[in-house]
Amino acid sequence: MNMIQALNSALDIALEKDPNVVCFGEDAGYFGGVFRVTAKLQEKYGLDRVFDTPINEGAIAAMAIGMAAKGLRPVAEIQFADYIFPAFDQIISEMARIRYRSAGQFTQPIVMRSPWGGGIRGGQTHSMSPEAFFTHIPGIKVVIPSNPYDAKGLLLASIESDDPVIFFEPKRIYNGPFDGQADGALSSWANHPKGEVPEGHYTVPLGKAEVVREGEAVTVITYGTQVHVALAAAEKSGIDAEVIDLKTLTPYDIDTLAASVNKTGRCVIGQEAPRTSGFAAELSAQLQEDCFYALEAPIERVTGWDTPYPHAHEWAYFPGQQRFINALKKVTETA
Amino acid sequence: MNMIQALNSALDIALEKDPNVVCFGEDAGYFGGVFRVTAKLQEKYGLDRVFDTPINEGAIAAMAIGMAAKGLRPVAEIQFADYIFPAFDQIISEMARIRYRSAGQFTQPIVMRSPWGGGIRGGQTHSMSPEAFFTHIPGIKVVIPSNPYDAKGLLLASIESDDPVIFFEPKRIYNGPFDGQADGALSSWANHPKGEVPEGHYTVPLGKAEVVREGEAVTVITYGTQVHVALAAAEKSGIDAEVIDLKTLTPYDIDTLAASVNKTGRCVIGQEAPRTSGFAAELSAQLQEDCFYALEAPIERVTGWDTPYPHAHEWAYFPGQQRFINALKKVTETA
Amino acid sequence: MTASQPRYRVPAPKLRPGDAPDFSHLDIPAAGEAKRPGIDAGWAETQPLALGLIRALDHNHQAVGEWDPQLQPDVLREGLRHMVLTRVYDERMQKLQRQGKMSFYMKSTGEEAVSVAGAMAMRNSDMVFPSYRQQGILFVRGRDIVDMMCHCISNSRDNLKGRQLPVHYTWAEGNFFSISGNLGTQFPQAVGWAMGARYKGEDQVTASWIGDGTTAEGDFHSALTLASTYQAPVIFNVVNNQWAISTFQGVAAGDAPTFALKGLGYGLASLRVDGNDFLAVYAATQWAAERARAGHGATVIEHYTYRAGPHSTSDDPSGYRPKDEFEKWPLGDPILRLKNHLIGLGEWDEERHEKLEAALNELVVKSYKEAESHGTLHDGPLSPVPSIFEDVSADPDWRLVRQRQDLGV
Amino acid sequence: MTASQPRYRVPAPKLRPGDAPDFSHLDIPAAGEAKRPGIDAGWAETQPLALGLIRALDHNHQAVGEWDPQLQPDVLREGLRHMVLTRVYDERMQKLQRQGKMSFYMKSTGEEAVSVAGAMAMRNSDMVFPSYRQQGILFVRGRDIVDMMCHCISNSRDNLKGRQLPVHYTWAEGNFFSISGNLGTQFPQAVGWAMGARYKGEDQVTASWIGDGTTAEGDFHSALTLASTYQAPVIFNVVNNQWAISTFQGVAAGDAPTFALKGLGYGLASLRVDGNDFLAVYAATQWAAERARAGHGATVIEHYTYRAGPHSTSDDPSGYRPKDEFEKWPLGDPILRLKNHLIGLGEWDEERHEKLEAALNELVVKSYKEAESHGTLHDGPLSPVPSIFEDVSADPDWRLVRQRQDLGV
Ligand SMILES: Cc1ncc(C[n+]2csc(CCOP(=O)(O)OP(=O)(O)O)c2C)c(N)n1
Ligand SMILES: Cc1ncc(C[n+]2csc(CCOP(=O)(O)OP(=O)(O)O)c2C)c(N)n1
Ligand SMILES: [Mg+2]
Ligand SMILES: [Mg+2]
Repeated sequence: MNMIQALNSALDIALEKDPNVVCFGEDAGYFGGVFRVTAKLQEKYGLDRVFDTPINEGAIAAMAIGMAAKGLRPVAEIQFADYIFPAFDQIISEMARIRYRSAGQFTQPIVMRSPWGGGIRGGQTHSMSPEAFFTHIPGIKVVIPSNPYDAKGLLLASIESDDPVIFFEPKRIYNGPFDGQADGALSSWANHPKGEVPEGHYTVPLGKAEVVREGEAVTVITYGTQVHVALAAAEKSGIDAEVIDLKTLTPYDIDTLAASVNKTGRCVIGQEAPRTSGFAAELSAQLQEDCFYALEAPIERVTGWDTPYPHAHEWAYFPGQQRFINALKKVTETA
Repeated sequence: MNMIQALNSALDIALEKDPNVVCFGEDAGYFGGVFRVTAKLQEKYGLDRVFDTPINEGAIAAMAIGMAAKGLRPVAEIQFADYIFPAFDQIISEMARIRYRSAGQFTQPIVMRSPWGGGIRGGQTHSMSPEAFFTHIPGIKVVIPSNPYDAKGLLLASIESDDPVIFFEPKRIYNGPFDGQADGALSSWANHPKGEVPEGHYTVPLGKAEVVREGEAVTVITYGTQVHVALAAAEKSGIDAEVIDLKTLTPYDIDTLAASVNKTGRCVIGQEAPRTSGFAAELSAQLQEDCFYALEAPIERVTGWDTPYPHAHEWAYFPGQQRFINALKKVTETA
Repeated sequence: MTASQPRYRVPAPKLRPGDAPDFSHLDIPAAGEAKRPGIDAGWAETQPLALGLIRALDHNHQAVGEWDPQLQPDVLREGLRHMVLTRVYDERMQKLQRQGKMSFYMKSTGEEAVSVAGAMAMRNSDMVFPSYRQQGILFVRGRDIVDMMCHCISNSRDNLKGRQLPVHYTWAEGNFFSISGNLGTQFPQAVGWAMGARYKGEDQVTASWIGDGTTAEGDFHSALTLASTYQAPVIFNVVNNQWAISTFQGVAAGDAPTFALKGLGYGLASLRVDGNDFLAVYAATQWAAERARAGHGATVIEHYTYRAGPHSTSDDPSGYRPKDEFEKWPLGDPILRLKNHLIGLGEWDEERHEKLEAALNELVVKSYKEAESHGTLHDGPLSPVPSIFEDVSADPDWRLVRQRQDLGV
Repeated sequence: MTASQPRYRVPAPKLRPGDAPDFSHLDIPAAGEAKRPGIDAGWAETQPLALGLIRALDHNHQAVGEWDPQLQPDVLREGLRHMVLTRVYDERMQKLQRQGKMSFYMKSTGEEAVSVAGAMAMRNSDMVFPSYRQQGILFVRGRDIVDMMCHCISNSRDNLKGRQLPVHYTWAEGNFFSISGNLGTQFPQAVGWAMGARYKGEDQVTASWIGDGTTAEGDFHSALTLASTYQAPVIFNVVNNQWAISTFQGVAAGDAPTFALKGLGYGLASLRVDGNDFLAVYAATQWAAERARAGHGATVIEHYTYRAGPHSTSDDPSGYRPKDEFEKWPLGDPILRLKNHLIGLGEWDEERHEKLEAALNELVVKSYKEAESHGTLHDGPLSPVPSIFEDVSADPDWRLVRQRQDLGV
């Protein structure tokens, strides 16, 4: 399966298994979503379980909040992550705090799904990676898969979670992995091990990272599209890098990260979002606290620039293989 | 002057000096704002230069955007920083990017002022420190003063800036400095050197931090209310700490910070906001990159918890002197 | 430069501090005039009601017209009791706040009919998403006063573990949602809840309350849009008490003659009612509840009232509006009006009223003594300190475990 | 579980792919019926217009009624030319996108009258905050076609330095604001601009355009609320082309019979016009512009039209609506209707029309050749790489200086 099919399969199973699951979003009903993630589900489960919403992301979040408090398990789609901000107040002020402020009398089992990230020539309003904002909100989990197998298992785990999850889907790799070479041939999930996705129900645990490439020289931590770029860069560089796919940003898997950094003594963290106050900053700050005495070089961040996402020069913004290779060289050559 | 008077004086001067300056916000007109920062200004400058708005923070931001594009210099008040989120989309998607996406054809000389931070028993919706969100937005400057003198000078500099500034005002210290001891006597700005504020026009430069206490043993970096807590902790601890008042968060004054950390080799960063992905993470990540070989101990973050801001147990959340002292001890005792 | 003719219109109230209150410019429709359409009426049929004013109690305190809900005397007495209790409670809590017993308080004085009659016209099994000025609902639904006070003084028995500002109640058992400090957010959430009730096959109706000033928030538009699209069984109450802290209603209303009119733009049935008329509020709410339960969708109800007290204990209205406006408010005091109606019916008298007030005062004083025995904000005991790390999510992750250790609790 | 009777109403269009187009359920008021009130009319006076449909061109293509703007033939020919050019340009750009010359494109086919007549009825000195489907405005205001194309193919002469998606034009000189990819945000911004114009003592009017689907966004409410409060000189155009990507207008409208009705809830004058009737759009816009300039405040104009093409080059409508609906659309094609009107007047003929089309086709082809000579997205030249670090703010701070070094440019 490609990632779209895997996500669709997860939603199909969740709708089948739990009558309280409902899916909605802009164009998510009859049409099945502009990326087809909810395709065929309205036909199968009915108008009131999979439906179109008015174009108002704040209303979508608020509707999910009310439904979840009542005992449903809404899975809401925001058409592009760039358009989640009209819902930001409902998410930070309400969804994230209702369990706390009601002392557990009301809970918020909600998943907000959204296509995320760049590399599709979408310009500044179809390319953003706004995950860092949500990692700063107590009460919210942030999940970002990097392949179809994880996408399905993490989405099912998120739907089954009793707390709100922001679930970002790297749209650049919906149809195939992407190593960051814009001019390279398009590859498909068909011939990728993580493209083998079981038909049935399974979950991938939240809060657990995965070492996707073992190595001794340096730890590379990243998530989403960048996992594939980092892997390619590791190969090309010839550096014995250990690559970790974070999968869940909050709460992040500190044990797996710290163990690796303590082993390698060097660390590179990748994110596509603008550099300042991106999630790589949190990981860097915490890892230098936990692994300070093991570190033999400064932790490097490979990130997008502190600019909006450009259109024509997308590839000058996108952190590609070369930028990872430069960082790998820098941290392994120093000291 | 106290900080309220200093801010009021800055607005008065800006309105007097530049006919394009307008001030508006909820209760900011006739009444002069719930914290009285715009007091008497409507009377003096007229209904159309200082006025009340409907209760819609997104509309306030959008109105400022349109006015600024037309050539005005709006200074908009958001009644509490906790209520800035309905304006988040207009700020991140529009205000921050209009210069960029129009290639400079339209600019956004806007100041969004807002009372910020806790320590006033305001509960989870009158206590937040949401600065980190805004530091992750390219095109936005974030400024947070810690005393009346800077408040006036920084506000005037912000109003005169040709780009959008988010200006957060630590409301806990509007009327006097606060050393973090909830039970301590209330002190006033009257007997504080930074409470001496010139009547006339002056600016404090954006992007410049200030060493407010010199020391050799460790660098403490913070902003707003926490500056006073950090200073008190330094005194109490007997540790020879250098304390830096950041003043501008983006762009932060890397030279001043790095110089100090290179000198002391140790660093503590304070923020009142929840820990994960707070602004202290960015500073820590960047400083360990720039000062790695000078560091003798991990950079420590003194922060709020990853919870909403509690009401009754506010002081168990608020990072007070003891938490700074613990951090100072920890970084100076290790290695 | 100095003040000049405003270059755009900035609405301002006619009267400011120092002026004598004057409401003579209002022309208020006579009680009993408004027609009561069927509960399946379309939006257009309700337009006269959205522009007019539904009133049942006339100037002689007689119930008149189609909107007289024809309630039994004991129901009226119950309503009177809840309203008096609400006022007594508010007065007491405000005093206690001034004495430093709690951090903050907000009265609903003058608006008691809005919450009490509204709640009584619904079923206790119906869901409410209130703002911070509908404590009357809790009395109608029989919440323990001691529990309410324990929340307000944030003590060891506060069911919210001291996490919320006073008056930001939550009471799931009573079908009373968690009150938010963020204005307007509850309005579209109420639609989601109402859809959830429908989804579960329940005939539960959901009501929410919002202030005149807050109708300007985007969430107001979200709520009415959702309700219109999905035909949700919701009652949208707009409490027009004419003030939003220091800002008069004209700043939110602009050129709209009423707030009820806004509902029509969404194709929703919309009513405007005398919010100080217990019978009118009851009848309008009953109409909207029946309509919602019958599957005809949502109703917007503007309650025209007046905020008699300060916005909150942090506010002093003498800085922005004339003194004693409430005394001059032509639609009077909801408690007095219902009291006089009952007296007119021969079902009540001054002596019984004094007795009632005395009894409720005593009840409130007694309740506070008990509440205080569970602690106060300043002297404690409070909910245990480690409880600040609970309920962030189902179980605390490693970050909160570490942070609790850092705090040493 | 399988599909069951929906438990709440979810609006759906009557017809889906495979169905034969059918608009027989619409009853469309005859041209010329609508009355034209004075420009100082209150909202209530406009209610019949918000619920009806302003039409000037009848079925014989004659101009009739009070809303006939009585334009000179040369003005009509100019309008025809702009509309034809808009369509020719759209067709060409869409083809070029399919050939990979640009990343994305959005046509305005079928909606040309909305932007062209709207712009012609305003002054070029008036400000516009368009959405991405009003390119017609640019032709009316005489923007160089080569410049428009250079933007769309993001080449070295793109005045936006390749930063924006195609069709997201900005042209300050032409009083044309920066088009946002975020829906609805421009609507309240337009009010701020309009207030700024008033503040500066100018008689400039500001207009914005928004889609039927986008009226659901909170920003729509923000805009109308601000305009009503401050009586701003704004024209709010709601382009009801009946589709929001795959979502039909009913999902945004709910029970509201028209989008114009929403404006009345704010006390704003509101009109509903046949958006494919050049004369009606012109007259309604002229009325609103005069009203705004005279200081009577804002107007909401719903343009009832039909999105003839796909939403964008990323969309295929055959997945959600019947084929050929546009051919069956009872209000026809705005270009054909104006053309036939001119022919009826004896001011135009088929031969001249063919000549016009040929000439404009040639112009577009020629212009594209020139545009391409300045580069294309794929083969370049583009704006220099370091330009991605410009205009983030007045001057780049140390972070961008470092980042540019990192990129090595
Ligand atoms: C989103 C948001 N913005 C601003 C505030 C600050 N605030 C609290 S109450 C209030 C006035 C509300 O007035 P209204 O809606 O009329 O309700 P009322 O207090 O009169 O019942 C304001 C501006 C807030 N709590 N939330
Ligand atoms: C805030 C936001 N949400 C969602 C989108 C994605 N989107 C782009 S166009 C569109 C449909 C808009 O429909 P309508 O408002 O009717 O305008 P039309 O395209 O018909 O002119 C959507 C949902 C967006 N661009 N911005
Ligand atoms: Mg009010
Ligand atoms: Mg549309």
